[in-house]
Amino acid sequence: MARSATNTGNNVLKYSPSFLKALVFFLVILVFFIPVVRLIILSFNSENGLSLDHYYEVLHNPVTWKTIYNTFIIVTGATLISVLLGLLTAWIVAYTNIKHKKLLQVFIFLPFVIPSYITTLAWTQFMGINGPIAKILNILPGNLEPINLYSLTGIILVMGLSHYPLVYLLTVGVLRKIPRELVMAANVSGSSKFTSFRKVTMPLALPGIASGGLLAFLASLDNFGIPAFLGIPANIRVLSTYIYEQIIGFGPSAFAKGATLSVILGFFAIIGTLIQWLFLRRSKQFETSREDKEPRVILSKKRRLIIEGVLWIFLIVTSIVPLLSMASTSLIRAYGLDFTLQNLSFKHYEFILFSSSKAQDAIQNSLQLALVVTFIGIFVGTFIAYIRVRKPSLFNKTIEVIIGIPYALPGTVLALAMIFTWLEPIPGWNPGIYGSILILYIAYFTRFLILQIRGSVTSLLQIDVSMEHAARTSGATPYHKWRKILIPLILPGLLSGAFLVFLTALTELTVSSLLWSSGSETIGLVIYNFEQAGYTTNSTAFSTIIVLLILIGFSVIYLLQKLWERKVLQNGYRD
Amino acid sequence: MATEIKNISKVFGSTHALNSINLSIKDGEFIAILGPSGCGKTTLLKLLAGFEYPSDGQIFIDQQCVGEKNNSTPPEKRNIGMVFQSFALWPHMDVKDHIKFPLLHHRFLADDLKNNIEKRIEEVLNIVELQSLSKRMPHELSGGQKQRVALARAIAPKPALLLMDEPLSSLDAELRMEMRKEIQSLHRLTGATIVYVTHDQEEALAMADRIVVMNDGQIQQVGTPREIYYQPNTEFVAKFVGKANLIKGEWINECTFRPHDNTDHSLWINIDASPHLRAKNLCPIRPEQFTLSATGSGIEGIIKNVQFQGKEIHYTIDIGSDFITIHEDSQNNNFSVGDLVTIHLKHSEHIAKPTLNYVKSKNS
Amino acid sequence: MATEIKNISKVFGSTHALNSINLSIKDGEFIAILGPSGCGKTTLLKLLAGFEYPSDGQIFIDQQCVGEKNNSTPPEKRNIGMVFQSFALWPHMDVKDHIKFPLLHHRFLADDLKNNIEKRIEEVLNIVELQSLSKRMPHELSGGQKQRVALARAIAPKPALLLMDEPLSSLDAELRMEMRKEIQSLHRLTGATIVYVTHDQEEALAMADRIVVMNDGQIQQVGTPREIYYQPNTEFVAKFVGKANLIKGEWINECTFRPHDNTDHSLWINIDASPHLRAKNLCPIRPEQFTLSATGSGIEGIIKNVQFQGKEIHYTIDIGSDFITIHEDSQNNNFSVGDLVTIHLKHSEHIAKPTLNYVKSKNS
Amino acid sequence: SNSETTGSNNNEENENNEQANIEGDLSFYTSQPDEDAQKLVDAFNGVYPDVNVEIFRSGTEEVVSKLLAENQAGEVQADVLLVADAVTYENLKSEDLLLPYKSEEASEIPEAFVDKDEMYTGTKIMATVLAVNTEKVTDLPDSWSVLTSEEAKEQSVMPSPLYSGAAAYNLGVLTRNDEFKWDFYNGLKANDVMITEGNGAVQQAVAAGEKSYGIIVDYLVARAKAEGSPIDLIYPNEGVPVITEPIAITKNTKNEAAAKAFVDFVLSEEGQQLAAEIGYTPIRKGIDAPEGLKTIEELKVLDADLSEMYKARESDKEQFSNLFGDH
Ligand SMILES: Nc1ncnc2c1ncn2[C@@H]1O[C@H](COP(=O)(O)OP(=O)(O)OP(=O)(O)O)[C@@H](O)[C@H]1O
Ligand SMILES: Nc1ncnc2c1ncn2[C@@H]1O[C@H](COP(=O)(O)OP(=O)(O)OP(=O)(O)O)[C@@H](O)[C@H]1O
Ligand SMILES: [Mg+2]
Ligand SMILES: [Mg+2]
Repeated sequence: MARSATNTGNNVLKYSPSFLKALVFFLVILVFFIPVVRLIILSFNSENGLSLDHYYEVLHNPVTWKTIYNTFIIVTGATLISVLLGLLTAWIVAYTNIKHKKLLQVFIFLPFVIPSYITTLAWTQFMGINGPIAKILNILPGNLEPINLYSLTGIILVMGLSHYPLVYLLTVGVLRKIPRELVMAANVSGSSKFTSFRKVTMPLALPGIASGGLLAFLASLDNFGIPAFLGIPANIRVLSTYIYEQIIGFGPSAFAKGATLSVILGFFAIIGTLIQWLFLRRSKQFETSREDKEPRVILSKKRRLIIEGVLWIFLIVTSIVPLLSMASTSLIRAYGLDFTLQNLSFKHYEFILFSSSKAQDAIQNSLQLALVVTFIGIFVGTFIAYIRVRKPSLFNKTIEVIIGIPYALPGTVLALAMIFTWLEPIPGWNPGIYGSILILYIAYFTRFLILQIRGSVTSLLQIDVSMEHAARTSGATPYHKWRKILIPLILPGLLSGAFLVFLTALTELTVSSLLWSSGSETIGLVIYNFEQAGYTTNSTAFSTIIVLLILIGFSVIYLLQKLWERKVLQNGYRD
Repeated sequence: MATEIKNISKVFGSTHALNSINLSIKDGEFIAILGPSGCGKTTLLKLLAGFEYPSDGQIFIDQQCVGEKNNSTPPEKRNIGMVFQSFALWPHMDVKDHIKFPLLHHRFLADDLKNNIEKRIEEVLNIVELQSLSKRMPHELSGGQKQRVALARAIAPKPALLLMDEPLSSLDAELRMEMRKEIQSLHRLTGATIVYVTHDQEEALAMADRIVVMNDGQIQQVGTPREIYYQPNTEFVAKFVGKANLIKGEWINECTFRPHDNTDHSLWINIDASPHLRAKNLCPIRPEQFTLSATGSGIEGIIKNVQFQGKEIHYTIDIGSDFITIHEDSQNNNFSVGDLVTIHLKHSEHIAKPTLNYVKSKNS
Repeated sequence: MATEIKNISKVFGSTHALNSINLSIKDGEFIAILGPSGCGKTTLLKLLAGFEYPSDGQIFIDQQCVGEKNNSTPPEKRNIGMVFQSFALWPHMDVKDHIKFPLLHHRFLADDLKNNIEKRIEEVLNIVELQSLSKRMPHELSGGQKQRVALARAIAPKPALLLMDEPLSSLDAELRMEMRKEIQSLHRLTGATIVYVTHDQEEALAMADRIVVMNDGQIQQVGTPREIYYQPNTEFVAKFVGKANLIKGEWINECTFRPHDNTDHSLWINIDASPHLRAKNLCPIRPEQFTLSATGSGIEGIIKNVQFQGKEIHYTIDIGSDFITIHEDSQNNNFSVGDLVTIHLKHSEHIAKPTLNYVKSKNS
Repeated sequence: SNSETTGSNNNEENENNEQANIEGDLSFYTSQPDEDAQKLVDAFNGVYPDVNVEIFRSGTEEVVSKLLAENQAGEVQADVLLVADAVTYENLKSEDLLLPYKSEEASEIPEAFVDKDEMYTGTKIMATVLAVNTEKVTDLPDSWSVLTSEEAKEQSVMPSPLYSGAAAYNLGVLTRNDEFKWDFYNGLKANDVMITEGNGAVQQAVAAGEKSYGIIVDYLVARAKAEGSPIDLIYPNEGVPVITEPIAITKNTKNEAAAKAFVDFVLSEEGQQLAAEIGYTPIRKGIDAPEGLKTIEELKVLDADLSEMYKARESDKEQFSNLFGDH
């Protein structure tokens, strides 16, 4: 990191009230460190005290190595796909003059809110022997067959497609903030558009790409749904599914083995974080950073239409098809019937909207959970991000690593770790946090804070320290410096992070499914319940309602933004 | 590269940054664009580079139209180099990488450079005196060092058209002098066409084959340094380039002027001014053409401001109807603020008429 | 605010940006810091502002230690304003907001300003001539306009200590002159202490009460403009401030010099130089103290470079052992590159001895 | 006092007395679908309004993990536990987590489904059956062997014993039955059976016609069929493995009285009637099975020794994993 940043960063800590520093420190230890440590201790726990028995056993099992190999291939492959797609879409949206960017953006986010089993299901149908791809390939000459999704390739593909919005979201703002003169300078130096991209735009967008890539990487590590759906039929294990197998196993060492594997998975997470640091090593702030929304690449009409066409087809396949398949399932009288007029019915919607009080409670609970966690996350996450960026000491870096781990752990493991930590935070004393909805707040916070931190870090990495200096020589207190200078400047990244926290918290399932208690059911749980009870149609109806609500939310925000812009433009001098 | 700018306008929202500019630049020429802050210099340069589209008009390079409304050859396909006013250094590359970049990518790079990239890097580092800083990152450089990196990057590939936007503004006088010489010798050696934006009239006068004086998005005058300096076509040029005082009075004939405020109503003879100024009954006299005395006849006034400038002292004198600026040798008698003084033309009452002929500029 | 800098050093990695600097600035003084690119001017300013910690030494403001290793009063608690070399404008605020910001937040704001914020904004906009651009965003401004916004923001709250890092470098001569006057009158009216970084010796000479000449992280000389100009203490100061030629020869006595290369071995009398230079057998002669002729006795040489500068022409002359720079009035005979010339001291053989006494600088 | 708590006893006074004593919080961990659990609790509250029952519901595996984690972290929070299969309870029993309790109502329940140590009692019958897609299979089979026949090549689907406790139970039972042994699984493997994570995916695959045959718990099929999905269930004539969703009280329960009352209620006639209404085969003799399902008397049950199955669970899974592993 920049030496100058190190030097100037000292001030930050020095002048922020020291209790704040202590508080954050304490919070991080309590919330993030202890569960991870409990897990590590558990992995050393054996009948004869602390020992390396489980590691010995696990590492001597060829299955473990096969699993690690699979995990490595899948996570790497999926991350690469996510980064490529995320960067490409972000580049197109940020720089070209294609139309309907806002709408495109909504469809890019959709895979994020549609439950992953639905996306996966839609994909298997799409790629299946009777699916449209097979039919198209049949027409074509040659013996082409659609990709078998129940395979490593299939898992990589679906996972990559599910996580690219993470990269997109964190990159698009960064791209817009790269001063166009830096790319102009490359162009007058004679480099082609592509070389300029590779040598200037890409490295400068690294804060976003690396952050997004890291999140995609961690999300792929923890993902259970996709490898379970596609991997179990193909007998492909990854760490997350293997850990689950261990945990539900019988015998006293079940948890310990699960914990041991979780520690191994944690290593992956740490390695991912380290690689990300490597990428960020040379990244430096630019002097000014403004979200420049004017297109930089003016495509001719023909080219523009081609790119728009390709992009929309891609989005139709990745977002709209799963959405439609979900919606059509929810409209059918009974699962498995053909989608014909006489089979259509709104009864599932009627049930969800009018008969099931659980569904409404769940929406309320999840909204509340997501909002509160997002809100607190914005403050804590941005604060930690700030310290991390301005004072990248070893301690602060370690904190970053630890905070990332809960996001990478399979939900079940994290939930168990939460039980270990919060049932009796001090042995013999049960404060009643576990067993109330409070535990969900804490668990979500623990799991998703990293999303906020990445969003904020990404933005802060682009703010030159002179912006702050100028505020301070103008006499601004830290409060005003944040409110009037830093927050407005990092807002896009900050909101991206908050947006990710909100959406993931809203539909979270795996952690909640072990930690919820009466009265605290969440959206994810209700969907899961319907699913387990065999009411697929109800679960899809509920999912559709949630997606629709989110879409309505998007539209409202969009309209408000429009209104606000209009007001500003009316009052402003611009025409 | 011969460049022809035809009737170019550029509008940002409601701001007219450029207003029907016409200019032709000959192959190998060194053109300085001189004008006050915000007059459109950078905008013009960006149009030449191909970063912006003209709102109207056309740009031809070697007879080829490279820029018009909605159509423009991209910068990387023009044989150019550019120094940005804001430096535009890449935060992730060190000094050496900045210089290497165009050497690796410039499409019109001569073979001898292509084969000796390391040598050329050394050469350019030497020119800008950054040898010892070649491994520094931009944020570890001072303002002037950054500007030199920007300069080095632009000149490294020896482009046919070199666009420079105030490339020396952050450098001290001595270094600036050296860089000027380097740029001039680069110009001589490579025969590149140079378009050099500056707000510093000395720089323009010293370096350029021709100067384009701009104001408010319009060209005021185009001409050689001497033309611009001795025969300003407009009040603006007279003031901006020669810092001239525009004295009110009457023109008796083409070279005789009677200033209004002269106490003894004497005439100034052998004076030269453009028809435009004569028509306005103004006579441009530069600060160093005047001299001050405590007594005697001439224009009377009170000293309002004194600035020590080393070899000179700059006085601002209130003559009632106007303020007049005078530069006196600092070795001469010194006056102080508030002193009552008389202003005379130096060299008795005449000014040597320059030998060159009066050239009417194409654009004004 | 009286400021005392004691033995300050600043190290970045392996670069010694500042080397045991000692300086005391009196309350209300206007100090110019002058030095070549990369000499540590900005670094010194940042230490005064409180953004950087000294690696060694202490800074006192009004007898209070505000900065030492690992401990420093934050900038917002110092009564300061600062113009950044890189402008540091906030991309999300328009021009007016930039000026308003310190008026809303500066802790030491006088009550009359606090109660008349809008009026003050208008005032400051007028000073920097940006009235018509008050609603523009930074990216819609030209380089010079940005710099003026940075200036406006710093002066708006009338801070007790105003730190300016090359605040006028992007402005044209005329505007720069006006801004200089504005800054001077601001200094007079508010009695603020000003530390003004510049690489332009004319600016320093014209504005400052005292000038600090720096080179390579060290202070070379501190003194009034006239001291610095007429009595440079070191070779560096002589060259940098006076652009002086350091002529080799022998000192016959304190004010008589025999140059080596003079063809007629005549003496230069009534010459003044610091003991340091005399000890080195060097005589500093500024370019305008020389004059050229085609014949006659003096130092002979060949013209290597001619630069037209409007009222002057700058010649570089190769005298075999050295290069000599001479500024001639452009109205005089013109020489061209390659001409054989003879160099004389102007004003027959003597130079008026300045009336002030020789003051030994504290730091050299 | 046990006699007083029988659900069939309609003595108002007694009941009122009883309710006065039974109150407080009761934490109920279950793997029953949420709605069903809620109905059960509502009905229980109809009798014991002063007991505040807190439900935690999740998959059997999750519930057990949670319970074990609580145990390790300090103390188990659950009072009553109701999850899928008896083998799981054998596991909990060996961890010493259960409270022995012999409910009066248990006398009406087939002995095979009551733990001999009185730690847990079955509450309903869930048979694992053969499901078929009625659009793809017109000729309904009557034997498990159809799955290993040519017809079912690449056309069958089953849940993975590695992820589903119920499937692991079936694995244990079938491999210990002479008619099946490991040969059955070898045959499935040879026929390229698709293995899914759980029963839900099996139901979807068969209902959607992606596969023709599935191995799956009966009530899911019955429900889907009742809704109108093109799916049907078959009880093969070799018999079916059944799981009984046993109920048990945890050892450290803080409200033993309420816990016992709850267990009694579930096993009582009223409780069993409710189960039937919801759509499960009741375990108590003499109560009709819901439409489309067979009663316990009609069923041919395949079973095996529980404690043996418990001990062999991990090795069974491993063997399964090895069998299907070398794809
Ligand atoms: N993007 C923009 N939007 C609106 N106005 C702009 C924009 N860019 C430049 N301008 C305006 O156009 C005019 C010309 O700007 P330009 O940058 O060419 O000036 P300049 O001659 O380079 O000045 P300077 O010497 O100060 O750099 C200025 O008044 C500036 O404010
Ligand atoms: N962060 C840094 N890391 C390493 N070296 C630095 C850093 N900042 C400044 N320097 C070096 O310290 C020296 C002094 O820098 P400073 O910015 O003070 O120069 P300056 O006098 O302001 O020059 P200029 O007139 O060019 O702006 C320079 O050589 C510069 O390269
Ligand atoms: Mg400009
Ligand atoms: Mg500087």
